[in-house]
Amino acid sequence: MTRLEVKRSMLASIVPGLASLGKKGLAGWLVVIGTLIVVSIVFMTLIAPWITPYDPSTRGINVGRPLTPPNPQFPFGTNDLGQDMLSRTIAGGSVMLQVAVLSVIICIIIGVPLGLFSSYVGGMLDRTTCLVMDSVYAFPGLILAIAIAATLGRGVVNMALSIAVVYVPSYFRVIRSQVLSIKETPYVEAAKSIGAKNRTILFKYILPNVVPSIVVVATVNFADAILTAAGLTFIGLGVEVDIPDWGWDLANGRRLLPSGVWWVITFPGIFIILLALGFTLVGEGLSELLNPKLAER
Amino acid sequence: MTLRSYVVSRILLTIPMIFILLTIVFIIVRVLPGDPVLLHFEKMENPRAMEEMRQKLGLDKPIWIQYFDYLFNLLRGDLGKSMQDYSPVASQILSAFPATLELAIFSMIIAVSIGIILGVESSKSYNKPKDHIVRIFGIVTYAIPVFFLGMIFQIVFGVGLRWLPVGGRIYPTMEPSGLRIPLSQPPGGFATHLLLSCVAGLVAVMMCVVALKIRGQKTTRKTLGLLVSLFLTVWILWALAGWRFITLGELRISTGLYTVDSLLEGNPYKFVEALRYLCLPSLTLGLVISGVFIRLTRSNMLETLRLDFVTAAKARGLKEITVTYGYAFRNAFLPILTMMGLQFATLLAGAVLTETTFSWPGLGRYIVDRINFRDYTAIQGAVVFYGILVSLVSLVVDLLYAYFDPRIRL
Amino acid sequence: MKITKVVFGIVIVVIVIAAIAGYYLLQPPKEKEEEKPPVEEESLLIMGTTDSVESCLDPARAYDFFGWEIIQSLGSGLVEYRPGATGAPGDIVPALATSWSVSEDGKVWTFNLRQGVKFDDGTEFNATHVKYTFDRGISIADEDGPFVGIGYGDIIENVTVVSKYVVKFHLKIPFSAFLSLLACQASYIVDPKYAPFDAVVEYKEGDPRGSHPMGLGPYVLTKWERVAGKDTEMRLEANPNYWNATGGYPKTKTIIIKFYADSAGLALAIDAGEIDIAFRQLSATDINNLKTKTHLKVWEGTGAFIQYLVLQTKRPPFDNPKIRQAVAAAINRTAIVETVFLGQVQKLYSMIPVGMFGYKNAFLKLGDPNYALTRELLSQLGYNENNKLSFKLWYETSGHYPQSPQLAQMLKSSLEASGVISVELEGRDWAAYRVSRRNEEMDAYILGWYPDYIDPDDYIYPFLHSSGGSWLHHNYGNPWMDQLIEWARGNTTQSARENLYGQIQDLMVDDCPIIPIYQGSAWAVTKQDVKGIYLDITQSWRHWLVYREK
Amino acid sequence: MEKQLLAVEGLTVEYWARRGRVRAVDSVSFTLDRAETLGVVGESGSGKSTLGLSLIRLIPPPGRIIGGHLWLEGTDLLKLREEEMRNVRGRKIAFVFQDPMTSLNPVKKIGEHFVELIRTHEPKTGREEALRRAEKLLNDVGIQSERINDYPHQLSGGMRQRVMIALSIALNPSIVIADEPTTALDVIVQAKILDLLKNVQNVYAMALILITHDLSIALERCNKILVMYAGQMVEYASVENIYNKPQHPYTRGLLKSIPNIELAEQKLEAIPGSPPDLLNPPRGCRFWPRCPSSIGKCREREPQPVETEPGHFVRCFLHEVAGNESN
Repeated sequence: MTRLEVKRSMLASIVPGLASLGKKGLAGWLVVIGTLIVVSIVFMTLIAPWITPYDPSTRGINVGRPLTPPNPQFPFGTNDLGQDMLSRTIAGGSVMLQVAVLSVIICIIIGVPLGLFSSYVGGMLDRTTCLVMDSVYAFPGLILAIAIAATLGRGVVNMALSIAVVYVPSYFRVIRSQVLSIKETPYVEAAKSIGAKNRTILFKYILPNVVPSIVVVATVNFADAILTAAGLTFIGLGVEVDIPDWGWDLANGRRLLPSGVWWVITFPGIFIILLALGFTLVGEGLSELLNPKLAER
Repeated sequence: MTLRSYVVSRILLTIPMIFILLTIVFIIVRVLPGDPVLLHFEKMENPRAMEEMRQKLGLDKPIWIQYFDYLFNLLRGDLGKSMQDYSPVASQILSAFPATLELAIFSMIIAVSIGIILGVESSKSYNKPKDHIVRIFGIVTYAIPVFFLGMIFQIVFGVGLRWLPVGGRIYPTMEPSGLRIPLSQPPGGFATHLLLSCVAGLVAVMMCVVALKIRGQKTTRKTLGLLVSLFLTVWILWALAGWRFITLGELRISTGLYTVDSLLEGNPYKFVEALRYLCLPSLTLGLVISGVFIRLTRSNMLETLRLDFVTAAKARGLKEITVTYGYAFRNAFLPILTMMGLQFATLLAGAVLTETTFSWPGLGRYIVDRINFRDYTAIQGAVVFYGILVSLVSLVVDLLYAYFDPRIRL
Repeated sequence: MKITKVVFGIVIVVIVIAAIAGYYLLQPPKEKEEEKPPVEEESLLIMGTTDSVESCLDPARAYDFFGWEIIQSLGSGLVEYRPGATGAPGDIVPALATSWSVSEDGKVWTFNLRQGVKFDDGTEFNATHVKYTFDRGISIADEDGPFVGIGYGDIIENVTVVSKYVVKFHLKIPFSAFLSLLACQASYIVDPKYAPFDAVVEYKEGDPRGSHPMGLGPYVLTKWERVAGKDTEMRLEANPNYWNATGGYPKTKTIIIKFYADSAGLALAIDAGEIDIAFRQLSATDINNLKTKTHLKVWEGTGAFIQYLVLQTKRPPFDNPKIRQAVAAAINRTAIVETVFLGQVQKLYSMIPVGMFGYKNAFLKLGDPNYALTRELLSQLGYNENNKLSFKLWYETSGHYPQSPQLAQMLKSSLEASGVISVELEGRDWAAYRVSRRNEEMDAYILGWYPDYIDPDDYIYPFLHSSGGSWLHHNYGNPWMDQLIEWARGNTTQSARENLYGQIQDLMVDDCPIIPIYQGSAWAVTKQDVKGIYLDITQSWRHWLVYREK
Repeated sequence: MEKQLLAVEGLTVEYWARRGRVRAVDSVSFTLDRAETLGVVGESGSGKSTLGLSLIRLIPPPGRIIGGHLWLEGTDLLKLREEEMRNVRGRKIAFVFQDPMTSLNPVKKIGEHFVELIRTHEPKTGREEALRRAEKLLNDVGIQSERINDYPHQLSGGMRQRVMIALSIALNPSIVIADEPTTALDVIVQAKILDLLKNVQNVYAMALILITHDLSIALERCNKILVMYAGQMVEYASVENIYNKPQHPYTRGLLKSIPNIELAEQKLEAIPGSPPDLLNPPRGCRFWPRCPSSIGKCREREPQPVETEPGHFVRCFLHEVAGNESN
């Protein structure tokens, strides 16, 4: 593969032309649908302050009668404090998204350079890093996240940090295996033979090749981060209760569900599932598109 | 590499892994927050009590001495003391662990069965509607938060249909400890019991059939079948003959796994009860994990189904089930086995949420309780326990891999 | 192949037959069951709760609702409240004492004890046990315990054994609620064999008997599983030595208590019929929902449970009573009662619950809410819309009190509606919450109170008296307040006490260290056939009266 | 007993790929007599392997047989239910695959393969008996019977192909289809395997369909030869006719590319160009772009097979005059 081809394949995988993707069968459709879901949820969350019919925070308490079932005035009903569930659902994604984005960024900042250098340099450093990463990787993710979140305390940044620690090894592993195989390809060998600097090889030859894998891992990681964040919130390690958050609404809705109040848990629940689903679909589709072994026979 | 040297090197590799893990946990819980005692108390308002706690927990020593104490204590099986009441964490963990283990084992069985059956079906009808439906099913179950699914099951099967209990491990009068009480009518209708015991029996038989199919050996087939029927007959006869002596009082604990203990006691009624209580939690957890196995089985099956020996087997007119399971699946099985080891960790993590949802008194609930108590030494102990457990499971899985793969076996 | 098929066929048939046969055989034979004694005698009730014993089951330290609930079943006091008590003088009935008299000045009480009563281990009960109990409690003086909280040492001078079955209490003050005090669980008699004089009895793993010092109650504790401060299972079984065993008590032989992680789990379990009784904590929505179920019965108690907001008076911002009043004026009780508790509780303007003598709606004069007053008070201190009074409001998150997170959000919302207050919420699990309270790290925190004894004193002394209120760690002390309280509790004339309590409540509004919010009651949900539930003013759950109707 | 064993009529196989349909086998017809050897010759991608697999209805999806008949002893195999077809495979028609390295189940012992095969088709046979038969079969193909307890990876490629042959003859089928049975093997082993095939064919009196890209092998060992190009049969005749009077330009090209020891001076000629993309086959005759003797109408119409003399079929306009030009 020449560098140009690499770039082209990168473009094809990262910037999915929706129409052309649709022709690539199920995998393409997965990416298209997943992207649509994610983009619309992110967009909804971003413009939430302007589109929520009522204040989703504690200032919006008692805008309606508590526990009103969905009706024209409150399409998603109200919760036990008379807050409009539609507004809370629209605004409630911000915590999850912030946590997810932040944790993915942290993961990339730590995991990618670590993976690149460790595997490129090799030797003792690589072996040690590998062992450490494998140890963390084998660990039950949520439990480690719980332990870290418990020591750090509540809040968005702390949640993101504790999730990031858990997922750094996934990046490391993927990048490492990629680098090891790319290192042996003829064009890297060729670059070495004409005396290219290590830095050049690393950033101009190897990095562009691992980007697609990073994208796949990151999308899958998004879904995991969201589910882990929901789990942390469920056991009380989320953000404070007065911030509108799907995680808290889910935990609160769980309390109300036995009383037949299905709408408080359902709508935020659907959105968490949708968001996680969106990312999973994109990840699944991308990995299949980038791994053409099974794409078409 | 011979099997022996592989085993030895794999075991030796586990030691540094556990060591690194212990260090990471120590850093996260002890070093990063600075002073867990300070964290426990939030503010420096009660220096006397804090000093007392430091002394009792040995946290007044320099950090590196604490580290060596921690490692040394671990060697003796000491996971530290609880900040709450200075009780030993290890014994608490060991008493809570069987519940989690039982849940994990059953969830794993459910997840793997669903994953394998659906994954194989999906791969056989590659790119057809059935395949798409299965794949989407796998993705959706993966995206559902455990507690959301659990709650829906509780509402539907517990409150709505009243088929299955929504919380706990066994009917309260059967909860084990040292004493017996007279029985009142336990819950559950005739249909449920009949259904469940039949299903349990069928599952056992099916498992034997599949095992034999995979091994495909004639002599063992006969003996195994006879063994199974012998075991079941003996168990049932024993239970029936001794039913008058069976107490439906407390379960005698020998392993802590209620299903196993009830069998050891020869008490089918308790076994059914334990199964009933296991149903919803393990189904919830199993479903959520199953997505991974579906995906894995499917992709591995797609690869093996294209291999020559599968076509060759078909060309020899072997039965489809033999080709699918004895040929394609048996060769796709090893990566799945590895994944089982890795997913065991995910499963333990998912169990934290499941246990809270179903009031299941296991390690997950213990760790959540400890967090609420800000009991950092106990959290550390529990996390270390999880870490060692996971390392050992992956060791066992790797050894099993070596055992199952004839190419490594020699 | 064929043989295997046959073998498997046999196995399946055997399983099916065995399942059917096993089911019929294992069902207790119908005829035999009718020969058994009546169900009340042989019965079992399963109770579910989200509670947990807080520290231990020793009356010298235990001071939590659930601990007292269990203590009440394991032990007995000299006197007790009649089931269905309303707080009237005739409600106190003999228990271990059969009769009593009081001296003219109200300072010496003489009790004649019931004879022939035995502890569960067979030790005969006599007057020395009474003396031992009170001497022990007062001398241990556990700082978190009721002996300090209620101030036994300030009330009781000493206890003397007159004869084997006569005991005399000499009081420091003519304490008007003394009989009530003796009926509370802190005054339950302990067995010296299990209760060392100078140490509190703590939970001992695998030794339920050694984990509590009682032994005169309707039940014995046969199982108490607890993992590092959280109960996992408890079992009570009838005590054959109970002094009222001949009267047919306890009505239910065995009571198993199951512990649920949260109110949702509890509500599901009672709805699914897995437990017979659900008691504490179910949320208001659960109650409303369960009321509609025909297979369940919802029991509402008399409202003597109160919740209130405590302010840390030792440091800014709440070292200034003006600020405390400003906060009090910004609380919208209507919204709390109607929204958070769906009208199941009532607004409270005093520490003394409505309906008890001495009650005065003192806090109403600060408004409900009166934001104008809040703004005015705060503007005097330089707070306004741009420079808001900001503080952290703490609440517990583990379901120790009903709907704490909702209450906290509602309080935040109503305080912030004043426009000059900004509130940050901070939730803690109950265990951590208590630690935080003890460490005095919280500026404003929500707590609740169940009565120890039925007297206004129990709602005043533990909160506003400088020594009685030390458990709250709010550092409030006003000598004049102390004086008023001591006069009120040491007076036996009803009208004089009423007058004094009026003054106390007015002074409380002026100082405003604690802001009452609402008063509610305990709710229980049971299956339809569960009878004998009395949720009276004592708020206590009497296990021994509950039974399943045939 | 009828002489004719198998008659294939107009067998057509299509692959339904996402980008369109590919006709991998286009109305191929031939017959096979008992104990006869038919060689199917063609370049890779000519559809010869697909033809082989379609004879036992094992085309991998998305391929499917869309037309024709497969008469085996008077039964049309294409009309059988899948379960009946399964009984045909292995018992009536056996298959030897190209790559012996991957054709055996790596997790099963050699003996297990035999036991499975025999007991599937003859359920009454005991395990021990099946193993005994396996040992004998292995002996027949020149493998020591102790090898029965080995795993496939313990055997060399040639040995594995012997095992495959032993497996194929285990149930004494009437036809063995060998798809490039020697391509993956060393040259020395190749001849031995082919000899072995010939040998067992004689001993067991089977018909053999030998699929190969090597015309010389086919000429050496077959009675009849079917030459395929781009999914179509281009020539079908007896060995003598193919060798002595090849009629299709493609066959002639193939013959010219065979090295011949006797003719030391021979100039080897390769056929120029490469086979067409079956997704867009050329209009008209599929061979014309490479054909040295193509004429005008080759580009216009597709030629149909004609019988130039009894048993000699060719698909070329050059020979249409000789046959009936009715279509």
